[in-house]
Amino acid sequence: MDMSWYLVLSALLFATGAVGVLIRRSPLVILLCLELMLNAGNLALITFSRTLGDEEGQVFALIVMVIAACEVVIGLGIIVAAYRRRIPLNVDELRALRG
Amino acid sequence: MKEICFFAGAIGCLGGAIAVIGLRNPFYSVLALIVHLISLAGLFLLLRAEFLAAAQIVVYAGAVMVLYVFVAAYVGNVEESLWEPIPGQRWLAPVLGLALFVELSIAIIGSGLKSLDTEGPTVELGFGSPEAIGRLLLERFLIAFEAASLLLLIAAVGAVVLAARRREEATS
Amino acid sequence: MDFQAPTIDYAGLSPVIALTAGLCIVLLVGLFRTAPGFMPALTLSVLAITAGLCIWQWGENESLVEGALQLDELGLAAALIAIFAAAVATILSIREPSAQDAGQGAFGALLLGSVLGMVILAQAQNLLSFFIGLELLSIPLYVLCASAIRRERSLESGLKYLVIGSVGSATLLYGFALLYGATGSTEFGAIAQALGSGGLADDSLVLIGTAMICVGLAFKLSLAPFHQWTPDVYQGAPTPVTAFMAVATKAAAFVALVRLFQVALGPVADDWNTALAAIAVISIAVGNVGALGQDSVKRLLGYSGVAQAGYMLAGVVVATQTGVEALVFYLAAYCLMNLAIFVAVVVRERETDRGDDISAFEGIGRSRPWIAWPLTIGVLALAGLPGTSGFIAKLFLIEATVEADYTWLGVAIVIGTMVSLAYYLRILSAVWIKDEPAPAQPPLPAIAGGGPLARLDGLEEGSADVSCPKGSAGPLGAYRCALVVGAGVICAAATVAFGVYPDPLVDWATTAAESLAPTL
Amino acid sequence: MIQVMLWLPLAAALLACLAPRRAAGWVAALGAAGTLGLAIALLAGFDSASAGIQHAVDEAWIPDLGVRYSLGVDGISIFLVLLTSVAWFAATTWSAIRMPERPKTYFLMLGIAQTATLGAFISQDLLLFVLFFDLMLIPFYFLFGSWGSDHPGREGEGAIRRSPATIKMVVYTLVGSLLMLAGAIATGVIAGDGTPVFSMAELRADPLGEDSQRWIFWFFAAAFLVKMPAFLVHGWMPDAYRVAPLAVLAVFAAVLSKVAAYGFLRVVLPIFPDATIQFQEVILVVALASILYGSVMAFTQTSARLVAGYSSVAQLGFITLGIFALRPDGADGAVLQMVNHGLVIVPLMLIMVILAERTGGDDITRMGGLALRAPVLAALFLVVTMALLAIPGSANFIGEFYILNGVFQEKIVFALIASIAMAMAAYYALRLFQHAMHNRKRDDVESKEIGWREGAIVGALVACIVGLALYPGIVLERSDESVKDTVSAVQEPSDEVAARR
Repeated sequence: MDMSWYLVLSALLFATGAVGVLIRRSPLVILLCLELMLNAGNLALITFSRTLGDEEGQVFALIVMVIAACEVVIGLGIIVAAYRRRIPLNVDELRALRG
Repeated sequence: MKEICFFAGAIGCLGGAIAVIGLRNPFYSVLALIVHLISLAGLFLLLRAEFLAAAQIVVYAGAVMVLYVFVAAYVGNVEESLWEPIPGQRWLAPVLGLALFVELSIAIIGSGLKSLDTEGPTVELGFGSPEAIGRLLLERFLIAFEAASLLLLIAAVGAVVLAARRREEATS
Repeated sequence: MDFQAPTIDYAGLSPVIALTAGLCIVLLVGLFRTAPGFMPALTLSVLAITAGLCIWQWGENESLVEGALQLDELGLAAALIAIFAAAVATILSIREPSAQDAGQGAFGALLLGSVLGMVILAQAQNLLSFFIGLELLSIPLYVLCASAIRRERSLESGLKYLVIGSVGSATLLYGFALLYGATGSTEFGAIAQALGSGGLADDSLVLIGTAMICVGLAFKLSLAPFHQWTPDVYQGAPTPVTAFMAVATKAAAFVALVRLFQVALGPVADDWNTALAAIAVISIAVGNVGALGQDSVKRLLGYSGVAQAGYMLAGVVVATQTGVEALVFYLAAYCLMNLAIFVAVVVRERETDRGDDISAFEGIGRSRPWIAWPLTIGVLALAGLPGTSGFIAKLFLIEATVEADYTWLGVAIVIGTMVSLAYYLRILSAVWIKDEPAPAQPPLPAIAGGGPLARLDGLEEGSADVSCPKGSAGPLGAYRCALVVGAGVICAAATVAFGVYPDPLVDWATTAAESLAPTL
Repeated sequence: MIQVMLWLPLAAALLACLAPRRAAGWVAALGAAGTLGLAIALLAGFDSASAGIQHAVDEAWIPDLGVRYSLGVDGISIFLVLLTSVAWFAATTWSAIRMPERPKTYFLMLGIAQTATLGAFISQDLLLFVLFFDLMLIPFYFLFGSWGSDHPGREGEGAIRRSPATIKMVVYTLVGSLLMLAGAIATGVIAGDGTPVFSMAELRADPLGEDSQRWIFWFFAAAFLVKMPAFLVHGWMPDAYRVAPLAVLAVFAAVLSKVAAYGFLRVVLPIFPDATIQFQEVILVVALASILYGSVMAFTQTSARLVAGYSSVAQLGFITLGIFALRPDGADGAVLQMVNHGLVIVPLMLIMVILAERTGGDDITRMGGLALRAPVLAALFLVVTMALLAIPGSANFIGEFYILNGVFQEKIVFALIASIAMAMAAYYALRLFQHAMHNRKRDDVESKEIGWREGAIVGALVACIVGLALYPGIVLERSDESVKDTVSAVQEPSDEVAARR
């Protein structure tokens, strides 16, 4: 398999994630879409790591996994905190802040 | 053989991703993401990143997704309304996404890098093994490794801050 | 196992180590019940030690831990700015409801974590440290923004910041991946070498990768058109956090940006400087126009922050020594003047029930000179009027743009400044011209007539008390208020001092900028 | 000495903040008096035969940016420095007598304003000039805003509120100033080789290329025309004049507009000579329009403040006309006229304070009948009015004569039209005086003689006017060399142009 295939796949995943962030309104799903975008980045990193034959990209991807996990934890924490306070978390309804 | 594996992985991966953004029930979206993650781990294996594939399954698909499932269950799987506040956003977003994809594809296909059109160089046996990764982490990327562990600590503190039940709340 | 531990220069790494250790100590001590005011004092002392170590290492120039970080004056300058901002934020957070909710220990730990991220980011010399530094900076900030969990807006702002910040991170990551793929390395030096030697400069991977890096960083730096989150998050977050975020994030991220673009992407400068110039102009336009109609001072500062980021970006675009000097100078000046304003916002937020609305400031010129003067000086400096460091900073920037044949960018800065007068003056006119609304406050002591320098007849009679809400009067109250107001006064005094005698700060900025000299 | 003079007002004002409330005003007044003394000493030590900069101070300020702390006076600025000191001394003492509310901040602002204005007149570095020019405005923003009063406005229009009026003023003038800042930086960078050069002397010796001059000229001209204010960019003036506190307005009207005119002489003519010649007629047209518009507006206004305001527009038009005649006699007249006009405006405004207090407003149709009961006040007012209308024998007459003479030789049409405006000046000045003093006294008007302390201030100012009328040479002799030197930059090429035709 040419490496380009993997990269095109990762581009496709990235674009899918970006579309998801734009069209979905549930914060939970938006977090999932962020995962998609980060995973796309990871796939690209690992592909390049394979292409270049060095493992730096893999280490980078590993660190990104940690980061993604941390973002998820915080994001879910906020969602749960909001749910407990009965705050509707439909991202478009977060318009109390719009001026 | 490799081709078949790749396409199987790619279809699982992409199908999962599209299902994540396409399904209206957040709970199903979470399940779709699990499919996506497992397929992705398969692709990682094809790319000779064994350790990462394992980490992906154990940490991600295992631990993190469990968190998601719990939260989805806790918050309740409220169906999302189809009503859209900004008219046209629904079709505008895919257009933007398509543009992004085309742009990235141009970058990839238009690149003059020869190595992209090969299957990659032959690498020795230990490539992507826990040992190799671990050595890099402790030698060249020590700072990143330490910072990542600190980041986990901070995320834990953050979660505690966000989740802590206040006195007033407990009484009310 | 032939494991080779990297050589670590502990002296050079000491600021990072001190922050890490301090973070853990603050976190642990925070678990115990301590006297009120102890935790902030502990946090402050950690910051002070770190600042001391930074100053100790000033002048060193070396690569740390296998090229992960670069110890030089530029990084240390950003670190010092971030530490100063964190110190002021800590002072402001005493008795702040959100900090109480979170627990002062956790609040301090998160703040220190963010500062640590900034220090790493500002010194990062490879893509991996850069990315992890950026995340270490952002993730605590997401939590801090959401930390006033009793307020709906705070949670919203935290979530919004998280979502948009993560989109920015993901874009940046993808850009990094492409850059890594094209050049085969994550180290800035090696990337520059790869870009400089081969015919890579025009390769589509590099071009698109650079573009995605620009976009990702633009999200983080709140540059238009990726700025939409800024006013919302500024308004929703607890004010001490907003103050810290507005100032320190900019300093660290701009220094990292300039290092990434000059060192790693220097050979392809022609690819990015037009794009960055366009972003700068759009930010100046969008920020200034957006700020015009705002009634909330925090939102207004959010938009003005977008515009100011646009000005600062001009210093990166020109890619000259003077440009980087101007940028560092501007960052330091911006830190001082913004903090002076935020002190006033915090005080008024606690005193009145009008929050950060512009009407909360009406008439304070008469009744609260100790808050009104720092606020006024800060606003005048933001508007770039002479006699303040804001003027010198703009002067520096415009000179850098004209020198580098970007005169049109200089003119854009000037036009932006003109527009900005309209909204900055609204604040001043509320402070000095409008009368204080009738009800609310009890009559004030004689200090009402005092000028800014009426120190002698002001202080004993309780200028500190005057600026305090009733509720917190107590032994700590007066002391705390003196601290809060004092922070504002110091920032404002420094703003004026550097406006009249800018030499020390100019020298400082020059030294910092010289550490990039080989690549400029 | 020049440094002490520059910083003394600010130092005194800071000292006033530390002084007890009652004494604050007097401390500031003492500072103003000291400044005046130093200014007179400067004049005494002035060598009138030299055209160059005297009492020069030159030190590095921000070496990296090429900005120098460079001060000095020449035959033009020395009189404007003197005018500034006189005006501020009068206004500060006046305010000290009347004791505004929150006096400390008030006098601090007044002190900053004086230092900034003096700085603009004596700085010999282009950027330092711009800095002081911008700084000048800030204290006036606060003075107008905080100590001014909302004006009821004319019938049919709403009240004029302080806040928007002052914002309008600041935005208008700062827009100009910021353009000037950009222009100044561009000048320095283009002229410098590596490090920018802002020294006026060096810039003069080695002017920019014609293309650069052309656009930078307009950046500077915009700033100065707005500040004057000239016709079309005077929009901030009516509102700001109506809300301003009168004692402050006195110095504002007397001195700040002169900084703009001075800027033309000091910066534009020598540093951008080619562009000056090229755009001479455009500026002359603007000046003429200001004269006509100002005069016409001045005799239709009922607000005494606006009569003064619009007459200033006209007078500044005259001064600009004189400067842009680009001849020594025109510029000589312009310098004299700057001093004259400043000296006239201050007592006029102060008298206006008294009249406003007696009649409860600045509407001249409501004034009247003070001449009989308050002869001293009336007499002082008369002298001021006569000077304003440039009656033959007054220094203003000599100034206007010089200006017209200069313009006559250069552009005869402009001179003819401008002389019509002189007649108009007579009309509005007399109208103001007549309404205020003669007419029948209204019942609610309290006609009382001027108090001795106020009388002393106004009297001293009037004495200056009379003195200058008797011996205008005191200005002309000393400024002549510098003026010739300044104008010479634009003269030779101008003659060449004429010769080519």
